[in-house]
Amino acid sequence: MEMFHVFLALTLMLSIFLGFELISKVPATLHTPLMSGANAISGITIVGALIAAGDGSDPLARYLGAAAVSFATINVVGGYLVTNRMLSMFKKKDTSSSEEAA
Amino acid sequence: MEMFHVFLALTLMLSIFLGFELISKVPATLHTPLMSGANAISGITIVGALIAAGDGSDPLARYLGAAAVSFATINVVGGYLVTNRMLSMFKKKDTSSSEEAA
Amino acid sequence: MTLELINLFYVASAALFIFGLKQLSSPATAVRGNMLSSIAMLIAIVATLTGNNILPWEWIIISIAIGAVIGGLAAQKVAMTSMPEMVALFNGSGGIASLLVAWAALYNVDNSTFTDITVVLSILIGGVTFTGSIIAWGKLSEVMPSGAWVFGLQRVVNGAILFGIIAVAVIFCMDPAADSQYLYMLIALALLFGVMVVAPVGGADMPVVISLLNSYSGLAACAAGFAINNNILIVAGSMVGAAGIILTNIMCKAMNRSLANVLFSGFGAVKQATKVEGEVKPITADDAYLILEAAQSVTFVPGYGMAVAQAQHVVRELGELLEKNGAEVSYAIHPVAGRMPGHMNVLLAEANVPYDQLVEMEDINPRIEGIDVAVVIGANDVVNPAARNDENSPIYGMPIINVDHARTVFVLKRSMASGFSGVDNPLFFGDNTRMLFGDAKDSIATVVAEFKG
Amino acid sequence: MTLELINLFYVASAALFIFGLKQLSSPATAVRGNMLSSIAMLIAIVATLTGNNILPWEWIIISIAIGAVIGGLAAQKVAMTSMPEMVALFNGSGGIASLLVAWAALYNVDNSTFTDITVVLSILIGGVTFTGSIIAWGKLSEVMPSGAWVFGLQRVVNGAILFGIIAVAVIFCMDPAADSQYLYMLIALALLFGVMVVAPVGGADMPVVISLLNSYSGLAACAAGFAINNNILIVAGSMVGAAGIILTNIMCKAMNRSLANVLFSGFGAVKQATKVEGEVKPITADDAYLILEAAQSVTFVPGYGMAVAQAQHVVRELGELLEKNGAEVSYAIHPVAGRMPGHMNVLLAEANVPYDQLVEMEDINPRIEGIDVAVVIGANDVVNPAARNDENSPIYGMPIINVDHARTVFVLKRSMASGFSGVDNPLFFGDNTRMLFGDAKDSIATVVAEFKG
Ligand SMILES: NC(=O)c1ccc[n+]([C@@H]2O[C@H](COP(=O)([O-])OP(=O)(O)OC[C@H]3O[C@@H](n4cnc5c(N)ncnc54)[C@H](OP(=O)(O)O)[C@@H]3O)[C@@H](O)[C@H]2O)c1
Ligand SMILES: NC(=O)c1ccc[n+]([C@@H]2O[C@H](COP(=O)([O-])OP(=O)(O)OC[C@H]3O[C@@H](n4cnc5c(N)ncnc54)[C@H](OP(=O)(O)O)[C@@H]3O)[C@@H](O)[C@H]2O)c1
Repeated sequence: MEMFHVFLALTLMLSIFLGFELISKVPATLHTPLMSGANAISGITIVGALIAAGDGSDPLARYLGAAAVSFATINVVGGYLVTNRMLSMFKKKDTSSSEEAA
Repeated sequence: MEMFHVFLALTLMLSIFLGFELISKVPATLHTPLMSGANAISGITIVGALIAAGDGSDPLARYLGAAAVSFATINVVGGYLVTNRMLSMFKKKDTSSSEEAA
Repeated sequence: MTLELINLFYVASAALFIFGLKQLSSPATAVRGNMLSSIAMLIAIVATLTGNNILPWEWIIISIAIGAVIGGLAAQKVAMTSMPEMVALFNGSGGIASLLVAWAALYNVDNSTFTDITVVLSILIGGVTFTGSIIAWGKLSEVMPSGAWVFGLQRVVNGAILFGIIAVAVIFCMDPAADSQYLYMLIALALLFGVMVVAPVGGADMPVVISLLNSYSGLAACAAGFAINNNILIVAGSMVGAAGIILTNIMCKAMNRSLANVLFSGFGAVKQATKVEGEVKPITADDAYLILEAAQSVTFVPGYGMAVAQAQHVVRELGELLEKNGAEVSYAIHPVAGRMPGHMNVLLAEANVPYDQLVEMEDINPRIEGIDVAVVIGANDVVNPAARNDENSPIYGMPIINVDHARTVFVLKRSMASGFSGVDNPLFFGDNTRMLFGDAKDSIATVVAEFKG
Repeated sequence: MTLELINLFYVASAALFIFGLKQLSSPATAVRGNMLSSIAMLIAIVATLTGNNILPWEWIIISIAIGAVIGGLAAQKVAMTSMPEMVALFNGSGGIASLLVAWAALYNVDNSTFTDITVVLSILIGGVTFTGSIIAWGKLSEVMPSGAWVFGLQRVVNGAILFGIIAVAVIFCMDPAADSQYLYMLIALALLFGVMVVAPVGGADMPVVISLLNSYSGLAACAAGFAINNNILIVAGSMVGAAGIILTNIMCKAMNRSLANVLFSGFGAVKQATKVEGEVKPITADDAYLILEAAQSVTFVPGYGMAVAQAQHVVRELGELLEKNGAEVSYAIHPVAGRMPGHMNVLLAEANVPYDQLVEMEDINPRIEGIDVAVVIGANDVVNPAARNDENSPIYGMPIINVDHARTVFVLKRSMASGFSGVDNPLFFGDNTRMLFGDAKDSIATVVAEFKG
């Protein structure tokens, strides 16, 4: 075990606690967008894909990395867009709410 | 700037956010014990005192360190004890509450 | 950029992710929160791209383009009613991405045992998440049979797979190599295990599984972060992990079941509720109109049936007509109405119902006695009084919306069929209950037509 | 232990600190939370002691013994009414400890510029915290004159000091050495600045300053953490920093003043409230007893005067007698009643008043019309209706407990003197107000005696 592994562990510990505090404040109304938003954030592996595939010398590592980039991008792009689409639908009373009526 | 400075910055950032989330949940009833509890926790400099004074070769560093240890210990011991004393006074209805009556 | 500078940008990115999540705590700021979160992601990606050892540029552009097109199309095309399936698929793609990252990380020369262990973890979690999510998606979208897939030696087989995973993982860690046969075995076993774990869960319990897999996709990212010593993966992954676990927990609590019970046992088959008998009083849409017309306060209680009927738009229309007619209108939302947390809220938001008209279960129940008409739209389990009264009921103890305490209850559904839990509903036989049979959208549309004259 | 292992223990310690703070969110678990926090501290200290480069053992034992004796005695002897002073002193000792740590860190050979900057920060924050806290303690305990210390060229002088600090800091960082004369100048200037910043604040505003210094003592620990590359100092220091800032904020909000206003301007001197006139209706303790005896619901509203009179024990006794007599008794606590946040809660807890009888301002106000008698015990500003009605009042906009809306109000105080803010109180002239003059403890003791026989 090296020192930066300890740092990573500390980061993990703090992030988990912080995650729980933050997410438990999200109201029930927003739980579905929260799920798709979480999908988007889990696309952060794209960063890992760019690095891991670049570090290796082997061509297979590149194929793997490229595939990982694609998959992670699906999450990032799809996740943020669909979350945004959902969230934009949430409106307060008395905003212009009657145009879209069928 | 070295890599572990970045790690320290990350730790700081996460801890500050976490601190705000945690402390803002402390109810008004406990604000005085919170202050003395914070005093106790700020005694964590004792760790710094032990290390910083040990690292140096100069005797002055030792005097400084020893003084710092004393001051920080005041906070640790005094802070936790007085907080405990205060918190133990907080009782719910219907626990044995009438012995101490003057 | 130097590695230090890149990591400093990661710190900024992490802070933005956190701000973004903070703003998700209110519908008024949530859009901005999502925006901030996406900027955080952009910063992390751009900072990474400035590093030296990355994929060749052409590769990056092509792979990102592929992913962006798929993700973008999916996000635009998906119907709000199919969000559960979509989330399932996204979980899967997050999982496989982490698996691939960890695999690729093996090609780095200077791996320690610690790294190898995290690589194995990442492959396992990622693999299970991937196939598990696909099965969950299949069951939800009914591409696959949605029943629980149970067979005799299930426990034995699963135990064997688990044992195999551990054994292969240990052997691999002792002599790790990117082209080790044990690696391939490990990947295959992880993928298989994902199938085996999700298959025995009935399609109806999929939402809980999906939320759990949501959490796993975050944990997989965390593990990948350890494998390649990357902080931002750990921070962001933990947030996703926490989100999934909290939602799983909320669902289990609202169904009054343990997670183990959801994962390891079929539902309803075992327990037997007290048989319900009595007289059902149907009502026509015309008569329902007359009663609604006279009502001072109306609360709508939507459930899964509203999603099936796609009735949210006519419901909103009826709500507006009732308000114009002088009634007080609210929408009472049960935490597990529908098929995923917040399902009803999204549908109603889609139909332009303002979110301040939505009322949570805890807030409506204390004042439900004062409500003239509670209109139950395709909800069933979440308004089943047996959960309150019948100790023998499998859903006993599940908190419900007490519509039976309102002055009058209309129940809109197509038949006397039971809901998701397969349990009979004594509400339908209540004195103050009127059944309005038929597709919810049609029924409400008829009432709306009457109102309009 | 290796450095890695020590740091792993720090991670465990940090997690325990966090758990401890989480449990502070309810009085029921708070004792355990404080315990956990102290275990976290112990783990951090013991882990550090296993490192190689630490102080010689004899030194450690002696210095810890000295600190422990002082801290232990202080904790046992302090009266609950003197908690503000105690917290001020602890802030000071935390600040000086961080200053000394940073100073000692300069004797390490391999310091980078980054480290030097953090050393300077730690010295500055620690120094200001130290002398600032001593002044705050002096003013609160009235060892020093508690008025605002103002003189003509104050701004100029303070500006000059600040400029001096920056200049010396820059020069020092360019050629840092543990025995540099610039270091000594820096320390001296920091100590001086602490005095200069706190001296102009009136004794009455000290609680805000103390809370702010509480925050600074945490920030000083953070800065020391950066100076010696230590994570646990950063984590724990941030928590303390957050606590202080949140409490400062709460106080400012509850007083409807900005932090800048508290720090940079005397209070009350400038603005002029509408003059209050009217008839004061005094009452004797005997008559008060008759009214209380007939009351169905009584709420006590304690303020700073209860702390001065040390009346909490007789108040609790009266409360119990009223309950036996069939009345509903509650204690309404304003967020800034007394002289520090939560001050009244601690005093009442000391007198064994159960915490579930304490009611917050937001909860009592909506139902205060239904209260028969509101007994104001040495509170003044926090029940001043001018804050609600009189736009010219310096405390206009400060949220108050609306005792004037209760059926009858008793105000227990020694004279017609104004409270902390120096503002007249129209409540004393209200139709339903009766003034019970005299020391609060004596007055209540008389009523209690009547009740007993
Ligand atoms: N939301 C979540 O996160 C979540 C997660 C996991 C599990 N669950 C479970 O899902 C259930 C949700 O309860 P719920 O009350 O919303 O739904 P439900 O109990 O599944 O009942 C839905 C009802 O809608 C009716 N329906 C279906 N299509 C319809 C249509 N076109 N028009 C009118 N009615 C229609 C059905 O009756 P007919 O067939 O007679 O029309 C059915 O009884 C709970 O048991 C909950 O535990 C929810
Ligand atoms: N709690 C905090 O955190 C905090 C922080 C900073 C500032 N403050 C400020 O402090 C003030 C607190 O308001 P408050 O209503 O609690 O107190 P207050 O406005 O300071 O009034 C206290 C009253 O108690 C009376 N008193 C003093 N000794 C007494 C005795 N022995 N027996 C009976 N009465 C006695 C005094 O009148 P007599 O002299 O006529 O007896 C005085 O009017 C607010 O202005 C607040 O903004 C509070």
